[in-house]
Amino acid sequence: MINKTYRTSLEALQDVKDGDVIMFGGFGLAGIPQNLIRALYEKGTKNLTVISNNPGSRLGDDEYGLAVLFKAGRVKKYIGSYPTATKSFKELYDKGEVELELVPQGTLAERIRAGGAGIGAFYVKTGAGTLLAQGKEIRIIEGEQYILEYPLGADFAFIKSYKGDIYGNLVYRYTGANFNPLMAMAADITIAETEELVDAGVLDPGTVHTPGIFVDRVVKGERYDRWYE
Amino acid sequence: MINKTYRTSLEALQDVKDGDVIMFGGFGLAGIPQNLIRALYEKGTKNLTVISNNPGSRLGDDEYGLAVLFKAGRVKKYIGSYPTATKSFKELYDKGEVELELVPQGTLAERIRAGGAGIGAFYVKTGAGTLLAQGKEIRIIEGEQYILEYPLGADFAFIKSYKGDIYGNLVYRYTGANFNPLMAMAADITIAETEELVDAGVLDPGTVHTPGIFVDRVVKGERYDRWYE
Amino acid sequence: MIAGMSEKDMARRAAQEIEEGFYVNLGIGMPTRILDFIPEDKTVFFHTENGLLGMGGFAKKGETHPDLVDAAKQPITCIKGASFFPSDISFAMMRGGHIDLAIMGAYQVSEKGDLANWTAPGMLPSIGGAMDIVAGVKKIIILMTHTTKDGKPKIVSTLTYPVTGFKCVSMIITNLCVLDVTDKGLLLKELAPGVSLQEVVGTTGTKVIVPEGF
Amino acid sequence: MIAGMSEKDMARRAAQEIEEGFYVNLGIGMPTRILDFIPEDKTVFFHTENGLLGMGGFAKKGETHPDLVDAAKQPITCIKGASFFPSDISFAMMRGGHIDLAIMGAYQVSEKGDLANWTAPGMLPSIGGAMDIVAGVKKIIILMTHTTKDGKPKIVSTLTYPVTGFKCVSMIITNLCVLDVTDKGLLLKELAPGVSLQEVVGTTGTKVIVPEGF
Repeated sequence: MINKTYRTSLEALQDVKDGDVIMFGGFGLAGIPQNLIRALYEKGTKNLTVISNNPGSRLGDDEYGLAVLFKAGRVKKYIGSYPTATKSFKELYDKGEVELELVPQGTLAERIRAGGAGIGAFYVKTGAGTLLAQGKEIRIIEGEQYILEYPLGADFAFIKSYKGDIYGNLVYRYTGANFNPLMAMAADITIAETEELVDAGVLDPGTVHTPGIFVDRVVKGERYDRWYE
Repeated sequence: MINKTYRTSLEALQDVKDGDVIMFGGFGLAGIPQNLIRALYEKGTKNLTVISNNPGSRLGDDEYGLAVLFKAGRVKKYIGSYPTATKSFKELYDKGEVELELVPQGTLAERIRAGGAGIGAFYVKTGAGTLLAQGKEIRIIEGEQYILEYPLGADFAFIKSYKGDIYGNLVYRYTGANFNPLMAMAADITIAETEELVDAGVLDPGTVHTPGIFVDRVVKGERYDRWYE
Repeated sequence: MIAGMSEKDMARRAAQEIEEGFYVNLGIGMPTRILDFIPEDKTVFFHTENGLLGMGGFAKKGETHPDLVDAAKQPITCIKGASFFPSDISFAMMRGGHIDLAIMGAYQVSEKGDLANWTAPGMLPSIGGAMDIVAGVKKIIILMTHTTKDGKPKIVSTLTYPVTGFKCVSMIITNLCVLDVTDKGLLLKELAPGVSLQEVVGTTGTKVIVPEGF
Repeated sequence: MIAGMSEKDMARRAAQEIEEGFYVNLGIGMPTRILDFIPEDKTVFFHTENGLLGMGGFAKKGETHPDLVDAAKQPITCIKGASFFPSDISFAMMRGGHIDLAIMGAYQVSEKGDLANWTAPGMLPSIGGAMDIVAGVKKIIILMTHTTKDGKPKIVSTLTYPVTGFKCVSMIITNLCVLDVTDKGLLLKELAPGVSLQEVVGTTGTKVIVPEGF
């Protein structure tokens, strides 16, 4: 009897350690693993490398999602596409307290997919000739300039689904998928929090977005904040 | 009012011409565009380059699917992973009447996806050091040998779905997806035949497998053969 | 400072470039106002790079969902015939040449159609999807004020801001005019109501080709 | 020719290598017989490269569907908790190192674990997913007869058939014995009932390391 579920978010991530590389699904606040983020904050893990489209989100004067980890000084390096999403990141960056690897959003998605799919490296036109191509290998393919991009991997991926079953099969909702299914493939250990947890056989096999093979642990999220009225 | 539907398979492919490169979805007989294949046979188009996992399928003494095009001498080149699926291909090949580019199945899928996703080229370990790597560029990445693979494109992709709407959104069934969603992305013109044709808004946006942007024409398949008892 | 078109008028003008059945990506900010000027009977599929084709308008209070947002993280709705997908597929649509049109803002555009719209010297850089868009979308239209707030030209001979993409812009719509980017340079296509040719030429940092009739 | 284990016994022996919760790809032919020897209470996810995790058994007459087949194009069923996906994701599972175990046939295996199982000199070549499997699956077990039909060794010092992959095989199960592929060479692990050490050594085309106790 296989059952990948954990009782609490904190138990699900008990073996995360200082210095780990962690991918976090989500775009803005859509599809972020908010319970795993809270649990990781409680646990106090530090010196993290965070891979995520944005380092948290700002709504009005408040910051949500990953911002809590940055503000608490737990992150030494951030890899993503949209660091200006929060003021807290900018403050740390200006003080030289966090390292930044800026990656175009589509290249970020593709590098993560490559990490999960056994692609050794790939060429894209995105960014060719710009500041973001500095130090990258160039190749001319059919008369156009491409740059070489390498895969991204991680010790853990923290992802979020709408529905999940005990085998780790996941279904996302609306724009909640975004980077989640890619990160599920790319990390050594993938932990999925899910709004609804169901038994094997409840999800229609044809509508599963992330097959359970890519998911090591599943936990029913303790609390789901809604940020919009 | 956008409506991508055509009245018949023959009308949907009226502008295919001799010498075109055509991708055909399907694995074995699952998910093959059987009505488009029949219509293309009727139309008489020749000198085709066919990209498909297998050049038709053999069940008992009979051959189905793409075999009809090969037998009629319409194909000058075949790119795929499993040419031994039919006797008719072997006969043509032995007589030197068809050219073969043999591609490992996973590399075939990835090259087609690359063609649709704007990836200029990519590295995989698959086939490194074997006969299928002959003439291919080698790169050592983290101590392991990879070979460089280029994208595949086509003039047309002929694909098959279970359900499709008038905008070209498609849903596949069981193992009927296989190469279909990838080919939809990779060809200049994608024609989808579908078992059931529905109006816009009938399909749940969260269960659409191929977004309509990748599909230019949709036709309700005239006849669906079932090959198994 | 010369007024020319309002933001609303600029959005209305840009909306005219959107054809029936187009797949369109709208940048954050002013371009999202274009949504208000698409006629009800015109089918257009708006793409948001976070994973939706068929964005509707913004969601009303009480009808928002935290998992349904646009690229600017605003709560939105979706139309009949929409579809959701993960980020790799969303960017395959852009980089792979499937999106018909993107309409974005800019810091600078050069006479060759080079674009600078992702960062400025001294800023914390963010890139989002801007470079992916210019790497593959079939047509790029820039919607921006003709000059900076302090009256400096944003349309220039050579970019001084960091480049997003080279030779990627097809058309520029500003409060003063509409310009086509051609092999020969920037071609004046329309003047905004009440704006003179001299005003356009005087506030453009490079040569403008003026056809007969202006 | 020495009989040793029947095909059924070989499949039963191979089934023992499959652990609870494993994601497993079975090659066409003899390996599919392993399905018959997985206990009801053991959860195993069988992968078919045409896009299914959680293959059940073969479909009965009247319960087949043309869109539900395995990699050998046979009509099949699926288990509770199965999932379907396109070919790129299916091969990402293999090449990306997510499948725990693949059990395949072979023409030849070398003492280093090099594998030849895709084509033979003079044959029309077909490759299917064989090279993708050996490029990424965590563990490869070969299930085959110890010798060719005319008694020639299939386990050799160096392959003479075209290579599928290098140093990729971990274990060989034949009708005569079970061998582990180690850094030092092929290590005898088990003899089939009624088979002598001399029979194994005499029909193997390279050195077999025989631990004490045999």
